[in-house]
Amino acid sequence: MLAILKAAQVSKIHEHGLIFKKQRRVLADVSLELEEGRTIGLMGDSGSGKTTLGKILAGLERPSAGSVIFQGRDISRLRAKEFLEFRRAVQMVFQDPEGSLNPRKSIERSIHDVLSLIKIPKSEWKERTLDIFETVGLSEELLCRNPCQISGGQNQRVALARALLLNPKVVILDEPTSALDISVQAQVLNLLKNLQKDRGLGYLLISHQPEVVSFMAQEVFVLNDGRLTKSN
Amino acid sequence: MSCTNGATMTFSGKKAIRYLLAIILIFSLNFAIPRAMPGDPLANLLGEDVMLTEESIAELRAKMGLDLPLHHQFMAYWRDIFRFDLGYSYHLHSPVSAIILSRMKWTLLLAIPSLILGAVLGTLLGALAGWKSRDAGQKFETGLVLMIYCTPPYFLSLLSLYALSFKLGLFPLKGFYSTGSALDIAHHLMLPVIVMTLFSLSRNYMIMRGSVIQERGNLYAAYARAKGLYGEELLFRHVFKNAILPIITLLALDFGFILSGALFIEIVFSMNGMGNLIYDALLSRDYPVLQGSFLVITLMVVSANLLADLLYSRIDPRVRWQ
Amino acid sequence: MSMCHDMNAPILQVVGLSVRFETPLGLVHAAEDVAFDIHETETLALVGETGCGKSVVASAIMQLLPGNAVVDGKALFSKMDLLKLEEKEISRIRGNEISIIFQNPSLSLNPIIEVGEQIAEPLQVHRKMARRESHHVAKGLLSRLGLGERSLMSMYPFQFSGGMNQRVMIATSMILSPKIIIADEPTKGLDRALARDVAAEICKVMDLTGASLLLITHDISLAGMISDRIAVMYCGEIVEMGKCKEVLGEPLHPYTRALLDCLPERGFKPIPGASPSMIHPPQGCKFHPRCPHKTQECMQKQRIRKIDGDGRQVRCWQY
Amino acid sequence: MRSGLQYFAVSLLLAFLILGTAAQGEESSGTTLKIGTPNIVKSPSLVGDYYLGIFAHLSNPPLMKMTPDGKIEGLTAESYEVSDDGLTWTFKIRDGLRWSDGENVTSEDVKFTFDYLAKQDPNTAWMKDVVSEILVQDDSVVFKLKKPDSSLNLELATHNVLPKHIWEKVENATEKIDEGEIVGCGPFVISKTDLGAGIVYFKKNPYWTGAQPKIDAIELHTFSNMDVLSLALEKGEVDAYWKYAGTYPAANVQKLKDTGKFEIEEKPNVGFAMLGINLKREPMSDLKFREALAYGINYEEILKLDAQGYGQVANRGFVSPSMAYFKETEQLKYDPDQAKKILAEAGYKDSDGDGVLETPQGKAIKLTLLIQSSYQRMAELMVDYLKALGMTAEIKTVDQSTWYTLKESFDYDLTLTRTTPWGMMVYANWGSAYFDSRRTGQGVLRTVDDPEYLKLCDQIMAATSKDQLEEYAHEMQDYYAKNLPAIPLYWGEVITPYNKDWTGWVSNPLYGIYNADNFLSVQKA
Amino acid sequence: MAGDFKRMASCKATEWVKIRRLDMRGLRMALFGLLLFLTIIVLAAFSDIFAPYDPWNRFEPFLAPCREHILGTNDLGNDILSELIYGSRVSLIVGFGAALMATLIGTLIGLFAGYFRGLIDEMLMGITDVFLMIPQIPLIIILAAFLRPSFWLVALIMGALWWTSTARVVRSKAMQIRETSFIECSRSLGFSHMHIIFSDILPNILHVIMPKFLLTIASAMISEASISFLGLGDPTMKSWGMMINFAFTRGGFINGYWWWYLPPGLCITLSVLSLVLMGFSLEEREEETMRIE
Repeated sequence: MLAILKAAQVSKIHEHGLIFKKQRRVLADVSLELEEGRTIGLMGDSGSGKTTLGKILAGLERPSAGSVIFQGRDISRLRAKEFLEFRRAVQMVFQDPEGSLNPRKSIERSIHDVLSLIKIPKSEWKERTLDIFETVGLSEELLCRNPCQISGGQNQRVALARALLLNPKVVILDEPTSALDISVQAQVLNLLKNLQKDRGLGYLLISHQPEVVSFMAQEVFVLNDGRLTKSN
Repeated sequence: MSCTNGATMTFSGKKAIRYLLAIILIFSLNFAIPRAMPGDPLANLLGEDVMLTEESIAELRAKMGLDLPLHHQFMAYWRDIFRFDLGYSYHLHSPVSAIILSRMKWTLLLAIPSLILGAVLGTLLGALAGWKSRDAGQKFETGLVLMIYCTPPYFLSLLSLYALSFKLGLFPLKGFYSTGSALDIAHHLMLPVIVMTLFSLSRNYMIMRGSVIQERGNLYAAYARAKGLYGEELLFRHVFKNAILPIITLLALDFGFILSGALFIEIVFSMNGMGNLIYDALLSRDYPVLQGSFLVITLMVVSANLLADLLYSRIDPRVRWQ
Repeated sequence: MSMCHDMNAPILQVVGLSVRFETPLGLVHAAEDVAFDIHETETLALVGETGCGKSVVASAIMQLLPGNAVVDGKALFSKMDLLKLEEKEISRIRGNEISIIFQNPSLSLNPIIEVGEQIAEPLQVHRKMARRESHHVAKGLLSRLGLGERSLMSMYPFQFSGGMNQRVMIATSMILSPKIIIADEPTKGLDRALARDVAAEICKVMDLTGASLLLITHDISLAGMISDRIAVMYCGEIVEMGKCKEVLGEPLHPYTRALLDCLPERGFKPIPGASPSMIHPPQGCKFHPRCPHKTQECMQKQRIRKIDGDGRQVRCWQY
Repeated sequence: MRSGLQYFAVSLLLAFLILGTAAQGEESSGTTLKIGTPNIVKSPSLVGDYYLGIFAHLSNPPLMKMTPDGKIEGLTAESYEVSDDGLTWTFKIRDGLRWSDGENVTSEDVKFTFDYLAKQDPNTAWMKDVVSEILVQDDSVVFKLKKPDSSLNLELATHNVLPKHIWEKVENATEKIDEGEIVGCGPFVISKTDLGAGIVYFKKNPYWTGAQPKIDAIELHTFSNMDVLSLALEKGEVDAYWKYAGTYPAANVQKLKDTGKFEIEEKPNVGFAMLGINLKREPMSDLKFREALAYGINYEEILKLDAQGYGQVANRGFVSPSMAYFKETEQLKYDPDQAKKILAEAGYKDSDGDGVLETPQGKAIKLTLLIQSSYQRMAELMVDYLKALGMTAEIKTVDQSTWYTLKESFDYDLTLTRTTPWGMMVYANWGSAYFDSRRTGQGVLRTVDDPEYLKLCDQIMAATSKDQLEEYAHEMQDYYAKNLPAIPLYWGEVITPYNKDWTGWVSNPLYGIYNADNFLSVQKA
Repeated sequence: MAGDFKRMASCKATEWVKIRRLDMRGLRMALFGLLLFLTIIVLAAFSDIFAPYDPWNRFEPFLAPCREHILGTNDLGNDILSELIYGSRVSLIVGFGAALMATLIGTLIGLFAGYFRGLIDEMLMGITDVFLMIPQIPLIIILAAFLRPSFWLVALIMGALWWTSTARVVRSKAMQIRETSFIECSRSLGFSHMHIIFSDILPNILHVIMPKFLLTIASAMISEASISFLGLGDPTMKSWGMMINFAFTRGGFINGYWWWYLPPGLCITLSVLSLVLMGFSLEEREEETMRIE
């Protein structure tokens, strides 16, 4: 199968200071390929650059060297419209479940914001919302609540629902369950597995829990000191 | 904010650049503002009921360099600043630097004790008030301080002047001194210092109170409590030091504010300090004095800020080590 | 510890502890009818998921709850009811006879005070020791813990990693050789390897001081590793308690069983449904809406069933 | 700990209080007359500072002085003569005068003073235009004039005489700062100028040979706050009040009277508040319009509100009765109906019905009333009166220097301002300094360029006989009454309160109680 | 980071309480302030109804309080109660004008600096530092002196100078919020910068801006009164500071006409108090909820 998203010799150097710059290498020549319907696990100690790699792949950060290839094209060369397509096709879900949603907006508004972003006519909003809620296994009554009034697992599901509204091909999961209780972790992991089956999503699963990675991923990589190695 | 390896150089270098920039900009502003004012500066060289001929006007204008183009004046302005020459006040018939020097010491005599007293009493009482914010007595005290906080300084000065100096005759009516002896000066300064102390106390009190209320909710405070500290011991061993951090920066900024407060207090108590100097200069449009005063006050505020930064980094290791 | 105690006389006895919080949305039932004993040198683990009230129990014992908490019940410690003590009296016990380790080491330490001073502080507060002397003692303790090699004393919490700070907290908690140490989620947010290190550290401290440990954690495997007995909490109640091996080996309560099934080694089998609201908890057994074996009785009433003399008990109608 | 802190705070405050109240000022020995004044000395520069210059009339007496009945007599000069053509003035210097450092006062000193000041002091610069030469003849000084100036003697009552041996070394007179003793030749000399304390100290001139003063020292206490000055009077911290060309605020008088400790001297003020009119603009250039204005102002009310009734409604002849050769002209009258009638007759109508009158040319009358902030209250009244006549007026409040600038560029319609005694008397006298368009200066309006008026001014300047002067003076007052170049709002009074502990006060129309005669006669009761 | 700091700090005792606890005690003070402030606003808005007389009408001057004139009359015979009621307008307009402008500028600068970071942040904060170090009151007095008589300008100058503390607070909050994952989520979803700043960040810092806004109104009101007291205010407007100024320059103080200078002084204090009460209790309440959330 063809890789949808590729990291080609990506390096990242963090710079500090405005005048007297200090440099720190976070990633060095990392190459990685993501395909539809497959999960790649990414492990590593804290501070090994896992999240940075995820953000680079999601287009949220720029690599210092190397490139991110989306459907065969370097994303830094994409025109605005094509970049938007890439942006929608590659979504990211973050670790912190309670911080994933704007605390001042009701769940409904958070969903509606995304619907208006992808220019869905207002008349279809309700239908779409209920649809996606069913997909991620949430009940309608949560809609009028605020993020602080629902549990961490539910927050994570809403975040996932928002990402799914854009019909992504690849979802980068940054420690999606490490802040959740084990019972909720089990729920979310199973949900992710089902979604992959139904929608053919490609996952990059970033986690430090080997059990989680081995449960989800077909292929596991380990980041160590900015360098990527394949794990057995 | 994890730039732990951004060296100390970066931090102080950035600060230094900011301060330098601030000084340059404020000094330039200082040049521009008086010149943007309407009214011929020359008219202010003379008193009331003076009748002048055209020639002497032109003569004086040339003498003051006012016939030069603006950019020449600007260059001259900077040249003079580097020579610590703040110009000559034709109104007060003295070099501005000499005038300011003679006035500033009095204003500082008023401002610095007030600033220190206000800071010490304000933070201590404010910390206690924040620590026991639910206590009825503290609430009453906070209400009292709040009233002072909300009263314009000049109104407070006027009322206290009226009640304490005139009605009760406890303090002299005006000035920094009459005979000039130390006791006499202390007597004259007493009431203004008290008023200004109250005024700066009320500000520090409210800030410190809020700061303590905020800090006491932090986990380290709960942990300190779990270690067996309680009451004021907990406040002064742990919370106070953390809560005072925002005050330090504010104190420095307040320094400019205190000097401004001194302006009103000096006017009410008829004290010949910087405040009255600025006020008089303003009414008579004495540009050199206005400019010079601004310059000096700005320098003082900037150095107070610098001092606060140093102090801050002494107290907060997080700044020192970054 | 040289004190001579009957092994059966518990050092801390919690009876009928319930904690409620008054909030604008209603009364939150954070803990209800919690009862357990801790014996000398014993480790009891309080295990449960987020929001089950396990930390509230620890805070309640130490009187560290916020002002809107209403606490009922008893916590007997050397013939005193800790819950009824005045702030001044309990503060003599805190850190001295019972010390606590918080879950956020980096935030629990005062960011602008040297670590050494913070470790030595209990000596100054409780023993009125001079600064210099207390630092000396602290330094000695650190080297006994194997942390003496670095100039740790004069460093600040932000210069350390979370694991290092956790060690500082552990050192602080043991400096006065307390009778009980409460560890509230000591490994939360730490990497697995680090978590194991910290756990080992705690065990070492227990050996050194002979203190009893109340371990509060969501990490079942950690609890299994270091505790003698285990109590599983669900929605403010202890649903099952007993010897560690027995509870984990043959869980009785359906919740304990479901929870163990969620573990990675058992294949992430999820429990259906979500934790109930703490404001309007279900009638009867609080697990019944999610329980596959629920009966009519479960929906109305609860029952605590003691299984044998060893203190094994379960809150379920099945037994 | 907490209560300890609070004790600490309270005791700190108490300590301050006790320390403060214990430190009452020490008494100085001898009898010291303390005069409170709102005239602030800004700089210890004898030549440069306006008010210190006036205060120094005591230490460096001018050639001339004004007597209590308004005549000009010799002070440092014993006597003077004027030639028939009015171009040569000879002043004989008094014998036996000595500077406070022991040197004799000579005619050389006088000649030096005026040669020097004409060059150095903007206030004396007018001499360059008037005086062609100053000569010394034995003990006399001779002023040769370029053109006649009948008010030269008055001018010379305002300029201090300086010791040559001190000032000839001073390159720049206005920049000479001296906070210590200043060498003078009056009965008292300035011993210290303490701006910090706001006190100018005078001590006796040890070489003074004239009549001995009955007091040992004088202190001038300056107050920037009038209320504090009033309080100081009441508390007995100062013995008398003095303000150059001004009065004690009428609103504060009753309070002083109630104490029973004060003698309140009330004298007609030569200077007064007036409504200045920009004659160069429509419709103010129309005499009919000015007539109407004059009838539209409620003088009684202004007198009551602004001066608590201390004064009288002025006449159309402008100058006050206390001036020489006063002529009784018609009194100003408040008659709004008359005012409206005059306006209507002169063609000022509200033709578009918006409630605002239009000029005969059809322009709506919207006036700008230019004032400095101290005239705010009077301006509010004025706007009200104008409104009653059917005109709109906008108050434009500016600071002093802006007022000068706008006044100089005639950028106003009406203004409220004040004349001073000196200003009324100087130049061609009778207020001419304020109106003659050929004059310049900060307080002057210079709005009149009517040749008739200008000629009158020249004639007065050249007049040599008293009869001539009286005739011109009456002519000038008639001119004012007829043409109304400005409207006096009321003739006020100079209220001077002084403590009954002191007697023997002497005052003159020019400087009130601040004159050498007074300080020689005043004594502790 | 401070935000996470507090959030995590709260986890300990309250990990299970997912609702905001409202501090009713603080709110009671805020409510009192609000009531007081509303009263003043109503008085200002309907001055013509509440004032017994036209404040420009002249009666007998220097009347002591009596039945016809509850607070007596001033030197011109204006009814002081009516002046007082009309005077609230100037104070309020200046206060609101200045605070609106300051808050607007401060919020925008703070948001952009905090969100974009880097060079923009450095520049904006550099400017803020400069403004922070300008001795403001003297500058305001000077500018007020030559730009008078419009009090609108006074408000504008204050607004142009007083945004700094708002900017700093907003910036630090924006920086905290920027680091939370919902902002990353929004970016990942493809929302524009402007949408993120104004729809995601701004609502989350409104609770910080609001008390700042109220406190800025309060200090603007004090400054207006101070400037008027110096005689540099708008003399054609009846304002409280102007009333005190007249009372003190026209013998009200010396003659003990307390009804002339005390009421405007008290009015200033009370209206500032009302704002400060609201401001401080909102700020403090904010800290309380931070702890609980």
